[in-house]
Amino acid sequence: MRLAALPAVVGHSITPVAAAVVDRELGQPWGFRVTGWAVAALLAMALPGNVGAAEVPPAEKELTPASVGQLRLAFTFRTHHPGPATQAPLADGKTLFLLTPFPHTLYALDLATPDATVRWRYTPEADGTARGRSCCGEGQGGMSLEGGRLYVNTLDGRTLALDAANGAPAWEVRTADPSSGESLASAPLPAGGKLLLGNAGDRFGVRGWIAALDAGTGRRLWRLHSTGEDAEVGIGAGFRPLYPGDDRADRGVASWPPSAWQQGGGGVSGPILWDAGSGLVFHGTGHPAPLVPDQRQGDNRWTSGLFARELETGRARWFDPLNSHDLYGLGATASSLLLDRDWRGAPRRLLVHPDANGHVYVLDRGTGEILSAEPFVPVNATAGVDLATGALRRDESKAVRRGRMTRDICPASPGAVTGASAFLPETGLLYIPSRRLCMDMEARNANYIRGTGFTGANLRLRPADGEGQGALVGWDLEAGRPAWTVPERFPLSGGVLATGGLVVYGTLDGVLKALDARSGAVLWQFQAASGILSRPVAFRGPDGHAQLAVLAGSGDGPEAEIDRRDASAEDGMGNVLRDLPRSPDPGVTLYMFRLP
Amino acid sequence: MSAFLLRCVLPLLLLAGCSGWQSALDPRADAAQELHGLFWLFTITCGIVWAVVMLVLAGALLRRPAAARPEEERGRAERRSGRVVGGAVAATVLVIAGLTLASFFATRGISADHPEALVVRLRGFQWWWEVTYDDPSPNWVFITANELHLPLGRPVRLELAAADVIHSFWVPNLAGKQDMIPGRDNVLAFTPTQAGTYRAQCAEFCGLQHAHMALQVVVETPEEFGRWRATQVAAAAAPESAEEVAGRAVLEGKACAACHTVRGTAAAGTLGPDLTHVGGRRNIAAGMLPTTRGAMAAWIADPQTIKPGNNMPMVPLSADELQAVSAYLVRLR
Amino acid sequence: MRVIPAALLLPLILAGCKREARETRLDPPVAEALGGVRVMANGISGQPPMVNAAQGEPYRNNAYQLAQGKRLYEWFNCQGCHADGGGASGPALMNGWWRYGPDAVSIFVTLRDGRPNGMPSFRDRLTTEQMWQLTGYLQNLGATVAATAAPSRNDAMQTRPAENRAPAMGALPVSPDR
Amino acid sequence: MRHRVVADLSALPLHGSGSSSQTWWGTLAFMLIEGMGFALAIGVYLYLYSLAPHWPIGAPPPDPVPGGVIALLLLASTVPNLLVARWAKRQDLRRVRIGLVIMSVAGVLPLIVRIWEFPALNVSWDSNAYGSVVWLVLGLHTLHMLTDVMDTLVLMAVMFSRHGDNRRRYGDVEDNSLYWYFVVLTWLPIYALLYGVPRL
Amino acid sequence: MTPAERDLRDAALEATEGAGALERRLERTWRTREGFWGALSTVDHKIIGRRYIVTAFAFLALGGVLAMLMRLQLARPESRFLSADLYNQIFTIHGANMMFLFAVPVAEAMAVYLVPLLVGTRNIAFPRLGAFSYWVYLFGGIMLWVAFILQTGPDVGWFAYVPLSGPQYASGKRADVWAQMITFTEISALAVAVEIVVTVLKQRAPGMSLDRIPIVVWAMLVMAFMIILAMPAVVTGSSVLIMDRLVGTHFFNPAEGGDVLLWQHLFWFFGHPEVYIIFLPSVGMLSTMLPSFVRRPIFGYLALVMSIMAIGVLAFGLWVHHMFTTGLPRLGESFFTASSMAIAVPAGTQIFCWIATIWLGRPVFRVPFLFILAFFFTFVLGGMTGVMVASVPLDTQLHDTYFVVAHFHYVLVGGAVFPLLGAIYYWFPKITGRMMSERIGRWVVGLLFLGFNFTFFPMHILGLQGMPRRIYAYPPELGWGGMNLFVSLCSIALAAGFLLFFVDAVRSARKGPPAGDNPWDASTLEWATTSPPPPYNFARIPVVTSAAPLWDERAALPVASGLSVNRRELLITTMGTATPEVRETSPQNSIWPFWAALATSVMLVWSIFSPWALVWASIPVAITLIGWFWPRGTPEDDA
Repeated sequence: MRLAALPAVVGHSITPVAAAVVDRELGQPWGFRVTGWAVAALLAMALPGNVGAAEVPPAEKELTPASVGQLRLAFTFRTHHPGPATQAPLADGKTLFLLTPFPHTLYALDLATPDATVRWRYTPEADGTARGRSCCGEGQGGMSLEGGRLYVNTLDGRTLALDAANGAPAWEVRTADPSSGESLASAPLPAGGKLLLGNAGDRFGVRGWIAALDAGTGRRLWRLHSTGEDAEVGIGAGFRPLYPGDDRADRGVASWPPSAWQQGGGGVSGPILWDAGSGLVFHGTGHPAPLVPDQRQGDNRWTSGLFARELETGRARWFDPLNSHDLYGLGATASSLLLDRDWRGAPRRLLVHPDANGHVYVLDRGTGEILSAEPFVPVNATAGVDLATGALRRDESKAVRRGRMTRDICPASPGAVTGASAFLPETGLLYIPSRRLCMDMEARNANYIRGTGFTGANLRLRPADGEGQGALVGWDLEAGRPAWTVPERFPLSGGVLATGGLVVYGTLDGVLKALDARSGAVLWQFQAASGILSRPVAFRGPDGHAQLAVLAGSGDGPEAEIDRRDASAEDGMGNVLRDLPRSPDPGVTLYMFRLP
Repeated sequence: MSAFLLRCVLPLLLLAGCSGWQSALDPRADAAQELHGLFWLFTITCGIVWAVVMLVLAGALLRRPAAARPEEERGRAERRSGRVVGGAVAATVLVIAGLTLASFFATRGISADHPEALVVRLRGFQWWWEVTYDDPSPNWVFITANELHLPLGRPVRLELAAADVIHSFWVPNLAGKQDMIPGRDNVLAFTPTQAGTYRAQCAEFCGLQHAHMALQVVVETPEEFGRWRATQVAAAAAPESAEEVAGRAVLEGKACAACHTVRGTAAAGTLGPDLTHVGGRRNIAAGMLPTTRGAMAAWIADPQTIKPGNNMPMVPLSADELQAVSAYLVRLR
Repeated sequence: MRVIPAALLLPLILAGCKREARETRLDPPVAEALGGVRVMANGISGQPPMVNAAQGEPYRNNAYQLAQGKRLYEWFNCQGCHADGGGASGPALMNGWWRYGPDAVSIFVTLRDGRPNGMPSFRDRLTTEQMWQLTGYLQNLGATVAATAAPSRNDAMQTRPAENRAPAMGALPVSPDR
Repeated sequence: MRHRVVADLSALPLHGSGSSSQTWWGTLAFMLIEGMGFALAIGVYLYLYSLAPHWPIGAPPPDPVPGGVIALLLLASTVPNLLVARWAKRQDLRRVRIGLVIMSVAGVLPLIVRIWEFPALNVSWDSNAYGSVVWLVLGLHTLHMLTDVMDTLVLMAVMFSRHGDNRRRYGDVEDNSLYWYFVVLTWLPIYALLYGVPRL
Repeated sequence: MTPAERDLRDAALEATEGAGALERRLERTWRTREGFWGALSTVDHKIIGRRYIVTAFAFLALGGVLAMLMRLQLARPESRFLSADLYNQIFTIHGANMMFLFAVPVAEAMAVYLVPLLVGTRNIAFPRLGAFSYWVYLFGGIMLWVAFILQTGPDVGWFAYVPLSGPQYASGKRADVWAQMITFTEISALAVAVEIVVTVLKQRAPGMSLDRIPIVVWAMLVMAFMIILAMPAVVTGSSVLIMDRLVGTHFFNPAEGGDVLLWQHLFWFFGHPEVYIIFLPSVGMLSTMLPSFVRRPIFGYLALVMSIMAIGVLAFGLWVHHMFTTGLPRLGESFFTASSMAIAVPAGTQIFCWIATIWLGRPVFRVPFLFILAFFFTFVLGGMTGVMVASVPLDTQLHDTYFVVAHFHYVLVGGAVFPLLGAIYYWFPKITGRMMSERIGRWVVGLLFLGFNFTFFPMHILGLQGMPRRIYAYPPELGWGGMNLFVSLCSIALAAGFLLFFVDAVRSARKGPPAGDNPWDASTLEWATTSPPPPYNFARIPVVTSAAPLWDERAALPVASGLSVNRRELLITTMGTATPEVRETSPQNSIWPFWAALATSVMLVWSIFSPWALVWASIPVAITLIGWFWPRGTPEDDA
């Protein structure tokens, strides 16, 4: 409906490019190319009757609202990997790096050649058991690039460094233990000669931690937990508690029933941010385990909140308990942004954090003080945030108790936002890929068996009132309210790219969209052959033309083995994704677009 | 008449002499005391009524009315009987009204809820009891099973819930019973007035092993209670002897850990009773066996013979393993 | 005249006895024999122990054993990973698709030894009897036709038709690629 | 024991109608039983309603149109129902036959509409207790409609057979008509309940 | 058939055909055909009633065997005689069997047999429904017991509380068997209730105005109305239970908006009236028997009738007293305390009237009267404990203990079974034409009375000592062993009493001394005809002139003539004054009720396994029902 009404063109841009794509079979286990014809055929299957004509503006090299219509598919790169692709590709001008989901293969594609030949390929050793550890829309490892080195976290708990030029491994260390349910979900962060990374595994009752490795050797410098005694958490003299109560000793133990903190979750599964200026790193902690709150009375420090730590020692500076005694398994690991700008008339160093609980938090990142917290999706589980205590005003009727069903909790686990948001200074808008979902939650007894799920909740998701299960929210940071929203039929899972007056993101049903960053109007869209769970990336190619790359692959192929007749499948997503069309080609595929 | 004596007086004597650790006639808390008084009020009143009725009936049977009486005399007798019957009905109404009022006031006397009561949460499982002591500071919250300790003289508020089917919590010596109903919350409040050990038993049919679902209530001085509570909050004692170390290894490595928690070890299952201080409890298997090393070993070796149908499986263990794990468990005081 | 009802009754009696009996205790030698599955080299399928057939496959046909299996399915966190229709980290078990084979031996071996893609071994967490109970239940969970002895719904959140309503056949449409 | 004849009953008429007919009383007794069944089903509905924080549970309110059509059809059917009873009282065989044909149609029509009413409830019986109870109430009423339509059809067949012209049969027609009123009258409160309460 | 034959009346018969012609003609019209099919197709209320009574007592005996097994198990602490599983099945089936297959059916059975005779009519109303009712009852009972033999006996208690009986915790088909057994019993009970209501209201002998109706008939009428109003509740309950278990509805699932207490409300809304459904007929039978043994009319007829009605009404207002420990709001509980205790007033009124009757009369100590005395002793005691359990606070101690077991056995055995056994001794001569043994009867009374009281009185104390109900074992250290052993030993005396009763009944039915028409010199109409009564009950319909017609018309019973003799014909009278209104035909024998019952049974049993049974198996049900109602062209159909 919305798609058909728009002037944006889908597919017509393919044919000229397709001729340029070389039909060549590489004979690799996971990757080979398809011809443009095949892509066209797939697209025709996926999106019939949606080709319109549009005015083609004069060629530009920059990606802007004016030029976006001219984006042409340059090539596609199919890996045939069945898993969900959550990690965005990386580009350094000449080379594009691509990390497939677990079991990982790392590709380096040469952008200088017209058909982007594979420069090198690296397949780390894989521990198959880790496949059963990835979960709940969390990522499957990740990579980052710093100083000609590629740092990779694998899902099965390895961290390795490679030479970006030739893929030669520099070092590899074991950082997480998959047999306990632990995994690495996000990319390591190179910061000041160190490599920061955190574990995932809240659902398995794994105790969360963040660690710093020596970027040169992989040696562990420090590792600090999200639960436990102060020494283990890194709370000491430098810690400035924000709220009364948190100044007491060993809150990571005392705010739990005896021993419960040992399986308490709070994994650092989201991105870690580094503020070089202040020498602080910021990270969210995951939800406490298990989901059923009755088995973990108390505030459950230091889970479901934001930490500021000193890079050198890891010692905590402040902690903001966003979801104290997290009732709904939300965690606070959604990605944040560090912004230096005027806030209500004065310049401030801000940390902006759209949280899973449906509020955009604006914090002073030096002190942790919450400046504002306003909801960006329908929220009924809480009635706002008390800025004085940082606590959510909870609605008692939405409390979760063992043996009971609580209906219509908005937002739903795993949260109102899972992908990365983006900000454009020129518009002053924050672009949040939101999930407009509510849930029925039934708390059950959670049984701890090492290496198996430690959850204790049945979830059944359902769309929130209003249009769509997702929306791209253009959030006016200053005003604390949405400037506009673009409703989406399915919840948004991947991140948002904001560049040059454009907002680009992909959807679960495989549409890559570019919006006008000011108005939210859809300027361009493209139907991929599979759902998009990752963030698109834009960069300037070796030829100086703007390029746009996105990794599609929603992992809903036969290997996913989800039966959506079960409303609790995929943590309740089964209930809302029943009418999600199956991907014509579920494998992980890179789509590369280029301005001519 | 001797039959009357035998059948009515003797049982009354029996009743009067009834005491025990699971008896409604031996009240040891305010609520049970109130009910005890009410019980005797009802019993005596009803006994008198019953005796009067039986006496009148006996009179009617033993009476030898004249074979033939004049019509008018018969009529008089009818009318007189009518008045007597009317009077008896009126007396019934009065007695009934009195008893209704008495029970109404007794209810009011019992259901008083105290703001400073000790809050204990009880959950009924097929076929055991989970006991959770609540506390404002979460690290003082602890879970135990099948044994309830209460401080003497302090009001207690038991929050009752069911984990599976309906159970009913009943300590006759302390209070009347209250059902544990899935999807509903019930509360039982009373104040123990005498120290001692009492037995509670599930009173609502709850399946195969309904008969073996008991709980012990230990009423002790506040000091003793405080000590007990401090012990319970602590993690399990570390094993000392080699056998105990081996026992802990069995507990952690075998199926035990999948269902039971022993805080301080890797065992953190929540399906069965918390065993952190199982050695300090008087009984195991919901009141079936004493906590001795032999009974513990017997129970682990063959729970399905001792309590058929209960949810504890027969875990195949070697003789050494069985020895070790039972030695370890009874040491967990 | 009298023979016919008797003849009708006899199979009923035999079927009924097996389906509804409640054997709460398995003799240790039998339990040990039940563990004696012989698996093919690839770890899929094989020969079930004779004692299972000799007992009349109680774990597949007996209502009590199936109910036990259903209880264990939730208690031992199968549901946490697999839900019924596929969890956040495990494949669906109700759709009749089995990565490692649908027969009892394959499922039993999966439970006992684990599988390379993340399925942990429950060898030291479940007894042989429990693994058989779970195996029987899982076969019913993924069955296309509901057995008479199959369990009913739980007193819990409604997520799908219960086992005794043949979920894999289902009231809901099945997409053709399944 | 010796007898003395004090009365002769030969002059009494054979078969009565209305309150002097056994079947009339029997029909009334069955209506009482089934009315109790309806009352209990409605009671269950209201009981669950009183417990639920939100009603309807997890579903939009039902669409009242098909049920409304049925209500209109049922109300309209009372006219031929009245007539057929009157004709039966007059023992007018031809008209009773026509009337029963009309009543059969009038009974089948709402049953056909009911096929659309179940989906219009917007909830499945296995979704939650609300779904269960609305299906129960509607199913119970459908069962009564179905049985009475069957009854009407059989009666119609009897009236077209050689057994038709008989005072007992006419009495049966009257009782059947009485029962149809019961079916119609029970629908009205049920309709109000099913479609009104979720909109309160 | 000539026109004259078609309308042959008895008025002119004896003049034309001589003495005995009337009886011959009536015999031919009303008789039951011989042979197997004749037995299956009979609609004679006496034959059906007799079968009903015999079947009910057979179930009593079976239930008694179960009781003895339980006592054997409980004789020692931690006994391993029965497994927990078997014990649970046994106590469930004992309760369900006694309530649903004995107590209610036997009350109906007595009504089916006695009511037409007591009101002076030739057959019960809708006799084919009566035949259907019996077969459904029989098949339901057989289903339960066959299921028990197949290890599918319900094990969830006769009250089948959810969630224990619900889809999750009651695996297999055991609970479904219970629920469908309920449906069987309810169908048969409702059918009989309708028959009784119509028979009493419309078929009374001319002159039997409301104030001349025997009290037992009043009791049966109130019972029938109570069945009509109470049984739908348990049918609703058991149906939705099966739906929860079979098709996944959520009536009792708290997670999806259902409620487990809903079951208890539904069940006890039926379950409490059920107690009075059992109790009232016995009260009625007692009131009707009593005058024969004190040689005077009952004292306080009006008060007794009003009491029966009051009990019937109040019975519906106190179901919650079975739920006092479920944590319902206090105010509501107090209301139900008051209403529960209020029922003691009409019950007391009855007791006082009976005592006054005895006081004013001259007792004759025959066996039925001895049963009445046993009733007084035990029932009044049970009533007193009833007052105790009606009090909310006391009930929290007494509920679900052996105190309650004792209480309701006192009420049900003392209040219902003792009068019933008296009634069997009393009406046995009418049913069989032979007397039961007075000598053995005294032994029976003695054994039952002593055996019962010694068995059940100690249970009060056991309950107070903390022994809960429904436990298959108890630990030795609680000290319940001695008293339990005593109880178990005494129960042997009780069982011996019942055994002796059965022996006496079987023996007397064959060899007892012939009774004659009216062996007790009783006053009600059933004694006006022969023993056993002829198929047509009365050659001529009696005309009633007083409440004790046989005492007040000793010389010759006034009767009315003029009903057809070659066609089954009844007299319909007005509801209030019993003035003759019309003649009405009564249906011929038919095999169709049997087939319909069979088809219904198939449907109900099948629906345990598949909901589609209600679709497919309803087709044979419909066919058999059409066969039942389709006119056959008999004189009864076409007149």
